[in-house]
Amino acid sequence: SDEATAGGAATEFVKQDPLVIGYSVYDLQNPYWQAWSAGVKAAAEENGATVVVADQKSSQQEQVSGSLDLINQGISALIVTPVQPSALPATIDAAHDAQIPVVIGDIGTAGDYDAYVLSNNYNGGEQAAQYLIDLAGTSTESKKVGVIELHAGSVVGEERVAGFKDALAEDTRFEVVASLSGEDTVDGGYAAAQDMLSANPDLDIIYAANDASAVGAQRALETAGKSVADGFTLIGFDGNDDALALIEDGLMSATIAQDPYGQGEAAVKTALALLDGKDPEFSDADTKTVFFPVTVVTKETVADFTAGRENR
Amino acid sequence: MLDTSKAQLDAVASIEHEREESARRGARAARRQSLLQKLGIIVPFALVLLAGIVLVPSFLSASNITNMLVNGAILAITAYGMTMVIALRGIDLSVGSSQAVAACVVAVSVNAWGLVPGILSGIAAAIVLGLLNGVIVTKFRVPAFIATLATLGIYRGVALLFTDGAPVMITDTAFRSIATSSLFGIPVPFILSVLVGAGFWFVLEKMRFGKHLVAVGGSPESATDSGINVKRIQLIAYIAAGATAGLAGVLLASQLGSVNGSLSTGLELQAIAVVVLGGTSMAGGRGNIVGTFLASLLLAMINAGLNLLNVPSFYQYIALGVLLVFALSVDSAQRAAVRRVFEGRVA
Amino acid sequence: MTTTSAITEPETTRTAPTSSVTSTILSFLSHQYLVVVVAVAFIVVGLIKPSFFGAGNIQNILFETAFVGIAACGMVLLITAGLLDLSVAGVIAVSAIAVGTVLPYTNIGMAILLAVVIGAILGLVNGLLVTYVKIAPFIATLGTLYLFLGASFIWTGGKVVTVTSSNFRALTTDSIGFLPYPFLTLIVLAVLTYSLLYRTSFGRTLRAMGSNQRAAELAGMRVNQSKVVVFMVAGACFALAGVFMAGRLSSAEANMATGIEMGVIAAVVVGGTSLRGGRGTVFGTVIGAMLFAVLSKSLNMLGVSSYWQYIVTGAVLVIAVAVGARRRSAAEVRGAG
Amino acid sequence: MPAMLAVENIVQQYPGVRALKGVSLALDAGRVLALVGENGAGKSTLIRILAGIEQPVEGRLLLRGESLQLANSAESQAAGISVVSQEFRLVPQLSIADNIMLGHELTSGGVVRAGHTRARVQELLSTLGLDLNPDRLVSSLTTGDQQMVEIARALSRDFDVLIMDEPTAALNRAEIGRLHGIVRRLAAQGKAIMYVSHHLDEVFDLCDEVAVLRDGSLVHRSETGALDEQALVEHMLGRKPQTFERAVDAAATGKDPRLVVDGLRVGGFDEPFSLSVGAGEIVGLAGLVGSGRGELTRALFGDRAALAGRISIDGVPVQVRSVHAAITAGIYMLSEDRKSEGILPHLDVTENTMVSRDPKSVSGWRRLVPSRRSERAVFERLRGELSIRVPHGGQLIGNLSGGNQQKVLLGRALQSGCRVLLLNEPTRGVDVGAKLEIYQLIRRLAAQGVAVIVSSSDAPELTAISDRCLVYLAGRQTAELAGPDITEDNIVGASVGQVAVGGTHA
Ligand SMILES: Nc1ncnc2c1ncn2[C@@H]1O[C@H](COP(=O)(O)OP(=O)(O)OP(=O)(O)O)[C@@H](O)[C@H]1O
Ligand SMILES: Nc1ncnc2c1ncn2[C@@H]1O[C@H](COP(=O)(O)OP(=O)(O)OP(=O)(O)O)[C@@H](O)[C@H]1O
Ligand SMILES: O[C@@H]1[C@@H](O)[C@H](O)OC[C@H]1O
Ligand SMILES: [Mg+2]
Ligand SMILES: [Mg+2]
Repeated sequence: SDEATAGGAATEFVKQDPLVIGYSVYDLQNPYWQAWSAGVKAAAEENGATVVVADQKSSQQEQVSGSLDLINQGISALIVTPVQPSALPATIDAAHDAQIPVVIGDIGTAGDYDAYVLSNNYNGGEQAAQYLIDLAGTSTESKKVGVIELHAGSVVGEERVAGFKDALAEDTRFEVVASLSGEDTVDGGYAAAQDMLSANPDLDIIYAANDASAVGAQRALETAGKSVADGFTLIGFDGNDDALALIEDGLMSATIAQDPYGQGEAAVKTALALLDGKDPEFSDADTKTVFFPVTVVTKETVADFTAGRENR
Repeated sequence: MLDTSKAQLDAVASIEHEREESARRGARAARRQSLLQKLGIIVPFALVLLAGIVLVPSFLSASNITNMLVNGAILAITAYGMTMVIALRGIDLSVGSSQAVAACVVAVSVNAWGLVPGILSGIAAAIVLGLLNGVIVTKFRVPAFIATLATLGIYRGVALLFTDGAPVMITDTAFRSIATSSLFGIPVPFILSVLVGAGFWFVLEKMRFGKHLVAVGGSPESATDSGINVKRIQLIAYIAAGATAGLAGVLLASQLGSVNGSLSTGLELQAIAVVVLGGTSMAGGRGNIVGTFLASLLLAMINAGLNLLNVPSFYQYIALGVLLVFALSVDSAQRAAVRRVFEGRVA
Repeated sequence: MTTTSAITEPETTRTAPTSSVTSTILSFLSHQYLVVVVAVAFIVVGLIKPSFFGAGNIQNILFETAFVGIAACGMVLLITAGLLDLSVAGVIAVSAIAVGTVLPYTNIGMAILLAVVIGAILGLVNGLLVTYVKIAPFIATLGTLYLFLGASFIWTGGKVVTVTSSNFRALTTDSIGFLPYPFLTLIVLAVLTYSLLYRTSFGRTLRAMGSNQRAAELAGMRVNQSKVVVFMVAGACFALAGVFMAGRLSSAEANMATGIEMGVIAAVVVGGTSLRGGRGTVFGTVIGAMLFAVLSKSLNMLGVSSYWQYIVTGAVLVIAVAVGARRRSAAEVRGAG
Repeated sequence: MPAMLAVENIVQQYPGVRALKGVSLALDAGRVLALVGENGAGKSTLIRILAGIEQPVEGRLLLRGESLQLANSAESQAAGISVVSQEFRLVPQLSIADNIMLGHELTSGGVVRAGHTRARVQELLSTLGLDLNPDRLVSSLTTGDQQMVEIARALSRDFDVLIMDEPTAALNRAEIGRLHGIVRRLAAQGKAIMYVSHHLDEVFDLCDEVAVLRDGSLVHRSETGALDEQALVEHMLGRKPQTFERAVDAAATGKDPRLVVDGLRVGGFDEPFSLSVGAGEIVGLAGLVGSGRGELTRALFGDRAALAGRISIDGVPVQVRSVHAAITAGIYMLSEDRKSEGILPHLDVTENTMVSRDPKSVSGWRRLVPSRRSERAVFERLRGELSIRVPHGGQLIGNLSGGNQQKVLLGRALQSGCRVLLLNEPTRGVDVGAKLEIYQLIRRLAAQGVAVIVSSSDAPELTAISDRCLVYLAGRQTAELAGPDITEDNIVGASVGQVAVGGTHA
């Protein structure tokens, strides 16, 4: 990434008039990314810029050619949330040739990017594990854990699961007895949880790597006659509205809330800073990273958390 | 020269004997034909079931059996309509999207107007979508593949716009319990799939419509020349496909309690797969509802089995692939065997 | 008409050539029709959004056309022969991963060759399953799709294989003028495919078995053999598409082409090839691939919102083909079941 | 009183072909009108129009004097017109019963009444002398049986006009006799009947009037009594037919055996087949449906598994495990089933004739990349020799008339360069003129040393060309006729089980 810095320094960015920002997004069918682009739009508006969005529809090809579409229509800055980080370099070079700065939004990076707004997925996994450990407190009884992964090959998915398993490995009370893919969807999460519960009727905990699959899992619990109310623990990831609602109703234990909206805003601010030659205020300058913490939201904290979201 | 000569009288007299000969051989051939059609899926089905019972812990647990029956049933219902469409040489790639629309409409309208109107409007929506498919195919003469590929996109867009891309939680507990409750210990969706399946079987095997459907699929020229209204048959089949996708969508919505515009993406491949697995030929002219039903359960067993064994997702791809291929190779092996038996060779 | 024509008034013989010319023109037009659609779409969008005519965008279109088109060249052969292959995404993944893995150790030529060979081998698997295990192509190749994807995941451990060789990237993504190499490759491949299908006896066998397999067998054509071979040829085409995609994504991974099979089959069918086999239009296939590329680029350039893109794409598809269908309906094949 | 059904100035135009050039014709109640003409004259086109399958570009139809519009076949049937079409309109996946009742099923509330249907069909079949199980799938029938089902299908509707397009092309003499009986009865009941056939003896035997189409125009119409076969043929061809006298090639029968079949057991037949055919010899196979002629030729061609037995060519034993094996061994077969086992609908006529072309006849790489020029040349030659009526070599074969399709397939067989040629119903649907030319060709081929087996249900055909004639009955050989003994009566007699006593019969 030091060669990244070099390249970054070398390129001169030009701010066109009218000021247009391009956002190439992972998949707008997913509420998470809807929130992300909402953040991008809002921040752009504040700063008198307009936004053009290209939806990758979960396709790596579309990621590349969609980003190029944006570059090809005279934008001043490009924000990309990549389906496939490794496919970024070509896009970034093309952008730089057009003197356009590139901000990577979440997921992962590669090549000569100018900024990276990161949601710390590995750490999110760790926090989920820590939440369980704290919850267990001093009790010595061992607990069976089921993990619902994201679709095979998902970069963030693997980080979230890795962080979770690594952190939990140190505590002998917890045993991961099942780890299945929920395909990032409600029905996928439902099926996975269903089968985990058939295989391990005495399961105590399910950690789902995104909220969609957590919502599915919650429904599977209901069907299997289990519930958070009588001691089962269900943790999701993302902080989507429907998950938060379930937490409020006490049907889900917690979710590892990311702040997609905030990330979107930050991405725009960083891009504008780069254009104006101002300091982007990186959390970590060598990796050009704007670091975005993730927070555990539980029944206790959910009220404040949602309130916090409302006031913007 | 064709005067009724002695020879001809004899010919007429003793022709009966020849007929017996040929009828014997022909009847045997007919038996072979139908046997090959029906047998198809049963053997692989039995084998997988057996493997499940032997190899997979808690495969026979009450909860797993229920899950398999319900999941199999929901897939089967979608596939019934697909069976009809494929039997007449068509295809419906839009089932997944239609199902999503139906599920979303149900969710929203159950929340708004309650159980019954909600369900009805959901299925109604799907029927309209099926009708639209039928119209595009028959009226605008667009090849089924393209027509329904197009509506696959259109309906998906409709579902997403309708829900604004946001998930819809279903509050009505009565509705949520449809898919999860049972009668006499049998899950309601499964009972439904049996009833609907029986209905489709009856229509295909016993009713005029069924004969006409097979004719259209087996030999469109013959069908038209026989004065059959081909377009009408096609229209009805596509409506049926929409309706079953919708009904399955209702059950899915009830099962999940929460729906969204991306529901059932990629369902078309699964549905077609079970139809073909069930012994319905994509060349048209042969619809096997029972096969479709069994194949759906087979797929449900495979998916559940792999998960119960906690097979990592990477390896699940391999396993699913192998099992699909295996299922049909067993089928073709047994076809070969049966053929040998009938041709008098040792099996 | 020799012996009999002695007594037939010359009329038949006269009308024959002239009206057969008009009929060929008609059928020609009905294929050109799609070209018109693409051209019109291209120009109209360009007038609304001038940057659409920019070299960058045109290249972008040609790239997309190339990936789908190259694979579709293989697919059109299969469909003409009455076959089908759903394992495209799997073949692309495996062969692309292979390229990415070996590139550091060999020269580009060898790497590409390897990919194509692997594609052919995977095609062989499909061919054997369909021909000798006698599994319906749809299921057999759906099964191998999962097999190949699973293999890719396991091979890479779900990680990405990055393509570092800048030469390889250059070779796969550079252009002559505004014509990208992959697109030029597509043109060459299309010409080869056409010749194979309509100039060689192998191609004749493919069309014959797609038209009436039973008759083709009784005519002594090597139907089984040809089935296996055509699956291998198609596999090689898919692999070639994979090579270029790996270049553009500068990486290879199991998910790199998921879902592409529908796009590929669609390009073939929209191009005017019937899934029932017997006849295939290679030119139409290329145009079909181009239609989809132009469409998706147009919608992005016009800033059509994501959900509406699903709807507009479908609508355009239906309308385009519906109008075409009316013209083509004359050219139906009698006696084709 | 007006004619039951009349057409006036009917014109039909296909791309490249003017199939009907203003034909006017009337069918009267109670009469049987024969419609004859060369292959491609326009008979079936006219019939497709009467069946409502096609609409003419000009002209009008009159039913009992009232003008009649037929938009589709449903309307034609509603108007009381029932048609036996030349190409069967059967659905292989449906049972005999379902096929016969297709489009007018016996139902109550949309549900097919199986019992009634079976009874109704059973009765129909027995009037036709068929005791086939109505539940059998049509796909399992021989061509002969399929033809009968197609006829039963037309008879199953109530009609005033019955139109039969070459109904006897696939039938043997006994079945033909029975069919004629039925047709006469229907005529007596006052139905108007149009009967298309290339068997002129039928025309004189059965029909009251005869109309001749030549190249799309009506060139003659009269009472059948008013002219003789000779004159009729001249009307059809527009010239004197060359005659074909059967040159009993004494040498041929003497020649050493080329094909020797010894104890070939075929599934479903108790007795094994054994025969031998000399180089240059033409052996005819006769027999009723179920005789096994079909299976025998299929077994020899590797298309049906032989369970036991030896086959040798020129003394060399050959294994025919597959069709391809048979072809490489020098055997070629022409199937009796033109539509489903013959034509390649998407290929043009030239390609259709070339698909079995003898590789030895083309040089090395040309086998992989055929020369269009040479293929066009070869096709042009065949087109002349077989008088195939087609505007140009690029025409799709599906657009040819039935008889012309048959000629193309025969041309295909002639190109195979085989040493043993198995012909099933070689001239099915071929007109008289072309028939003779085809016999000449077969002879010429034999003269080049090819061993020819002709399996035919057309006894006159066998008497015309075979040097030797084997007659089968349910897989048993009941007679071997040679030279002067090869007479229609002997063939028919033997095919129903009476051993022929010399040539003296009836
Ligand atoms: N769909 C078509 N397209 C082009 N030409 C056609 C088509 N149908 C028929 N023809 C031509 O019209 C002419 C008449 O065909 P038709 O089938 O009526 O002849 P036919 O008298 O029935 O001959 P046969 O005795 O061989 O059955 C033939 O030259 C045939 O090639
Ligand atoms: N492959 C088959 N499948 C089913 N039935 C068959 C098959 N082959 C023959 N048969 C039955 O055996 C009987 C005899 O068939 P075969 O081919 O010997 O008749 P054929 O002598 O050729 O009569 P035709 O002259 O009508 O062809 C037929 O009635 C048919 O029903
Ligand atoms: O949480 C997100 C998840 O919902 C989506 O499926 O993949 C990207 C993640 O950031
Ligand atoms: Mg005819
Ligand atoms: Mg026969």
